[in-house]
Amino acid sequence: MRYLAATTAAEAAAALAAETGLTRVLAGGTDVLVQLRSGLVEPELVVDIKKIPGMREITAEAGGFRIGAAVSGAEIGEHEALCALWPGVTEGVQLIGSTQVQGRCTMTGNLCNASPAGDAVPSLVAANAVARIAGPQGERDCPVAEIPSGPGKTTLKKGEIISSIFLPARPGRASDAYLRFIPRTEMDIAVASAAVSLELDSGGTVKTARIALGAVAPTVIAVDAAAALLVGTRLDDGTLAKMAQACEAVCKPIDDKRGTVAFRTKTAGTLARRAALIAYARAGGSR
Amino acid sequence: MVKVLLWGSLRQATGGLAEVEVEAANFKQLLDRLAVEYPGLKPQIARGISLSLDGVIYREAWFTEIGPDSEVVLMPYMTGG
Amino acid sequence: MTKIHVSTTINGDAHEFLCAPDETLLDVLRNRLGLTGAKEGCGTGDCGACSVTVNGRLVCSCLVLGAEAEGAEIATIEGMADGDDLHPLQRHFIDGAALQCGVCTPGILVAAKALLEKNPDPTDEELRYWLAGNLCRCTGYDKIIRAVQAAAAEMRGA
Amino acid sequence: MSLDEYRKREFKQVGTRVRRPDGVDKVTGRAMYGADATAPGMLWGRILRSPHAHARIRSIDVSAALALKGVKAVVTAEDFGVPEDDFTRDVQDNCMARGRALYDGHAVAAVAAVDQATARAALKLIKVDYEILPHVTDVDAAMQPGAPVVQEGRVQENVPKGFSDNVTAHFEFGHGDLDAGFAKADKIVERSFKTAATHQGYIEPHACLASVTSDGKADLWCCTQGHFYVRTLCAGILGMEASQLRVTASEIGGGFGGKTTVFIEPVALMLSKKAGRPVKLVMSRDEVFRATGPTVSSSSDIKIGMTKDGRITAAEATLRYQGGAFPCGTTEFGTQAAFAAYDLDAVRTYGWSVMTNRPKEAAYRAPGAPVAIYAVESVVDELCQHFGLDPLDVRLKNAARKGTKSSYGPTFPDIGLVATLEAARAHPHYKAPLGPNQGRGLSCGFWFNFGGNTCVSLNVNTDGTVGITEGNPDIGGSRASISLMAAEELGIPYDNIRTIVADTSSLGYNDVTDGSRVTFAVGLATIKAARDAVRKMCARAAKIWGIDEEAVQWKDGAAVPAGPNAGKFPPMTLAEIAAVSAETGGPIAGHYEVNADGAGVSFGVHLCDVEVDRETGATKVLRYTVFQDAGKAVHPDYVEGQMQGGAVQGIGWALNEEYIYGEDGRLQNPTFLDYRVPVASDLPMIETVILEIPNPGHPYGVRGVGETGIVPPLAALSNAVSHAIGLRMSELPMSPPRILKALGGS
Repeated sequence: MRYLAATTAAEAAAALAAETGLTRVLAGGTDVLVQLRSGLVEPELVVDIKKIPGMREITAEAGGFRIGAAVSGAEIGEHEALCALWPGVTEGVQLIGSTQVQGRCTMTGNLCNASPAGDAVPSLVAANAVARIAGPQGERDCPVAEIPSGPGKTTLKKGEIISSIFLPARPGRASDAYLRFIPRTEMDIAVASAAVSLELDSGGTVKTARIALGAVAPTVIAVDAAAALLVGTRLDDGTLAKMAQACEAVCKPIDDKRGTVAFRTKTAGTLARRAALIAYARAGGSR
Repeated sequence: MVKVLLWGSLRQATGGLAEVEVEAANFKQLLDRLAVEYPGLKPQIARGISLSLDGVIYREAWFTEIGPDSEVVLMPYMTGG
Repeated sequence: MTKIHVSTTINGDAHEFLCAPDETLLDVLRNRLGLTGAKEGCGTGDCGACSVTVNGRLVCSCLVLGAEAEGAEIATIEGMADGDDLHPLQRHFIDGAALQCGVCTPGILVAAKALLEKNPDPTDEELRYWLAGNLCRCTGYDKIIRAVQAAAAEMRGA
Repeated sequence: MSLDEYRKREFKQVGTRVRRPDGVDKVTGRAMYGADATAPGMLWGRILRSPHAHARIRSIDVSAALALKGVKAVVTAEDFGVPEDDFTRDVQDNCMARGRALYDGHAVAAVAAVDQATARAALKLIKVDYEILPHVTDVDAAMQPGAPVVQEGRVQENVPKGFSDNVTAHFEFGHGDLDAGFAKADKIVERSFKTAATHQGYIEPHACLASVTSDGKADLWCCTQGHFYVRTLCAGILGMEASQLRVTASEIGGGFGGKTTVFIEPVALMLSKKAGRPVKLVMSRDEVFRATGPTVSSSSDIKIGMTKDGRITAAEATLRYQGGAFPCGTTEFGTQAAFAAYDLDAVRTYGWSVMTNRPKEAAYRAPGAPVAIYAVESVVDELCQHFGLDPLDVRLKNAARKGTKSSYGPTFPDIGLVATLEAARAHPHYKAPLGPNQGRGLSCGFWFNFGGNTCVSLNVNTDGTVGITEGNPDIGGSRASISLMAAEELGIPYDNIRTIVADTSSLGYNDVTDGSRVTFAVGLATIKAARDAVRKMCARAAKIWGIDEEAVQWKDGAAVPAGPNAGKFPPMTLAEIAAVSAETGGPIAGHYEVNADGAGVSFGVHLCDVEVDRETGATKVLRYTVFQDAGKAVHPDYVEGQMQGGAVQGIGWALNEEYIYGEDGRLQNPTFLDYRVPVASDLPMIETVILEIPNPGHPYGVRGVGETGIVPPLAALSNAVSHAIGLRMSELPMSPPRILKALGGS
């Protein structure tokens, strides 16, 4: 294995493109090092992107924020303006691993690890976040929702790395929330998760809604049918129950050591309902 | 003679008796007599037997004295975590 | 594998070492530098026994490559006491019997110190969540929580 | 040996909360654990493990590994002999598979190389030709005739016909007429239970450093609960003389029973012997889960009859334990312990030991008792619920006490159960109000405790300080307790004493640190060694004063004339006697060797409040209180620590910890990520109430406290959850999917 601490995105992309063997991009390393340790993954080249300018920065842009690919969860949690604008996204990132893992893990890494259970991903999908990708052919932007293509797989092409993720501006009465279920209170992988992003009108009625579920399908999934049910409502119990059912209807989870199909399905609906209420309250709604 | 209470699954070695009497003044003599009079007990004696004497458990002390009126109960050899 | 030369600062002292590209900071500390205070309990970031700080940030050293230490400031349990003067956390851990076997203790002390530097007056709940990545199998955490709070109170001058 | 009668006394130092002697080392990172030692020219060992649950090993080709630059030795089962006795052979076969891999993770070969990377690379070059065999991992399935047989020829004479050869032993305990008893009952509850296997979960993986020299001498440094026993096992396996193998116990990063045997030590010794260099062998966490320690999993049927006023009329339990791929040494204890808390006229327990294709079970804190008592205490709770009776009243009404014929045979001497139950009833926790979806559970717990082989030396230094040499790894502060007892006996300050754990060449045989024995047995031996030293110091003073030895006695750390007739001499302190020891006959030391008995059984009661989220099945522990009889708490901090630690391990067992096997017989969750031990944020404070009902078998009244604490949480939690959700739970762990399913929510 070779280790390269790239100093520009172009250098990183070129090195990754040129390597014929297995490669890994190292940002926080909280997934990559576990893979190395397991012995199941033996990359020829690991490219550390933390020394690339901008990778560790959060910058305001067009009323939203651009978050460098190597910004750690802890750094995101300490950014008050970002947390105020996208509380669901930032709480999702901050649920990854322990305090120690927070010191290193990144939102982009969580996305590129492409686990359907990644805690950062549902909120990003619900937020319509956009990834900026650097590659051998230059830069391109891509909705976060289109990055994962299956467990452990992404749509990124050889040599491409995500350099940042952009979270757009929000109107006044808008917010989001993320909830996951784990058997303990910390240190687990989500058994099911839900992110809800809402915009309200001045009267507190839902104007737009996005819902994304984690750990219930091969990738994080946006549930537009469920979200549509919320629009035009003030989240009355009947609406929430229907929304939860709509969420359950699209779940296609697996049975494994972390949870059963039935449990994941039921819990995804429960979490979506609870997350919707939190997002609604955060957006200034009152039922 | 000492009355010795056996645990249930040892009864098969004593013709169904849950309590047997042997001549013994200490634990060693007790085990030796049991092995002679009830040879079916030998495998368990080899695996290990502890002794409860008047409610106090002795793991292996051969020369623990046993009085004629003592309560003697056999137990599987004790270990722990 | 060609080894990498790394210059770093550990507990305030300059260090240089050679390490393999895939070698973790934990292995470097323990096997190359003789700093065995950080322990490997899992090697996958799930137990916190290898906690150190890198540039002031609490991390699991098993999830950091040695090569990444280039130019960094690292603090380990070995640097926590000032000579013979134990850090208040260390004293309160002894006085409050907050350790039994002690193998998780270095990681917990490093983690607790990082918390108190950020939040000198944590609630029990904040403290428990902060330390959730530090497994202790002996104590049930009760005396650990009490000892950290006692140290925090002393450090606040309360 | 006659028992050391307890005598009531006022303690000056015992019972105080002194600083432990290893504290500074442990808070500064200086303490040396198993993986922290190095040696000149040291190699790194690594073990190749079976990926199959059950497979015949047709051949192992190590030639490519041996040819790799930097590889210095490869070891397989062929390097070892075949021990004659079953016990040693099982231990050896568990360390290195002979002919057949019996479980996922079973060691099949090992290498020693110049560095870890080379050792890892070498393992990949070893070619093992496996013939995969059918496997079985479930206890009930393994008992059925026709189940894949894990090992042939292991069935004991006590097993009735009609079962699979996996059933290796059968036990029956109890007394009285069950039919008559059940006929008197107003209500009989029969219920079956299942519990998953759990792991001791110590944070320090097994690690050792072995050095065998060409003249046949060997040194072994390892983390273990009992280095003398490690010596016995390793010497037996390697065909060495005990005198040539010196084992030194490192500081130990937790054991809980799991470090009472060997897993890697014989392999490291063999690698070192073949390579001619020291070899360090450290397990990964994955190896720890796959190849060491787990406790039994169980399945059980409980039947208890009760009158409407709460008297138990008859009780019966059938307990089936699987202990992995070798005959299990846990069944008999659980089978004896099941009804220990009750005074019963008619009781019967049946135990079955079963082999499966899982790792060989190792002891785990009160082995066998937690799962048996979980099932019993659940049914007692259900009966209390049925009659609307207070569960503490019912337990008091049926409590075992002095004179009770125990369910396992002996008549109890002084025991602390009633006092413990009364303490629980008087505690504010028991009367505290509960909110919606909350429930309170309680359970009794029991463990036998024992003493065992113990050898202690106590050296009086010429400057008036004292060094104690003992042979039991200190797993939770025992050096502090031992120094305290010596300080009490000698009448000198605690700080003037230092207790160390010596290597196997320094003392006679010491049993493993297990059975909650150390504070009891090593404490007893230390007190006796101190008395031996005191007798010698009195003799020196007598010589100096020119009076008879009998005319001198020891008081407050000094020799004094026994009475006015002995003469008028000022007290001569320990330091003063020590200072002139060279002039009065040479060094002064006390010794004591004993196979200690009379440990005294231990009872505890746990109270627990939980809240269940009915939509997700998640359980939150709100409040937890432990009541336990310690006999005498020598160092109360560490007694509380045992109670708290045991409780939390039990909480983990009850709620989330479990070995999960796939259809392929492979362990699915060999990580701390998915083997879910409780984390700090899962728990409330664990309140403790120490009771002190002196053990008549110890001079200070000490009882072991280490194990009982893990017994009650399983049922306390299960009863609390059952009350909170209004449904009886009967399977552990009560993971959220299981609770939600019971609630019909999924």
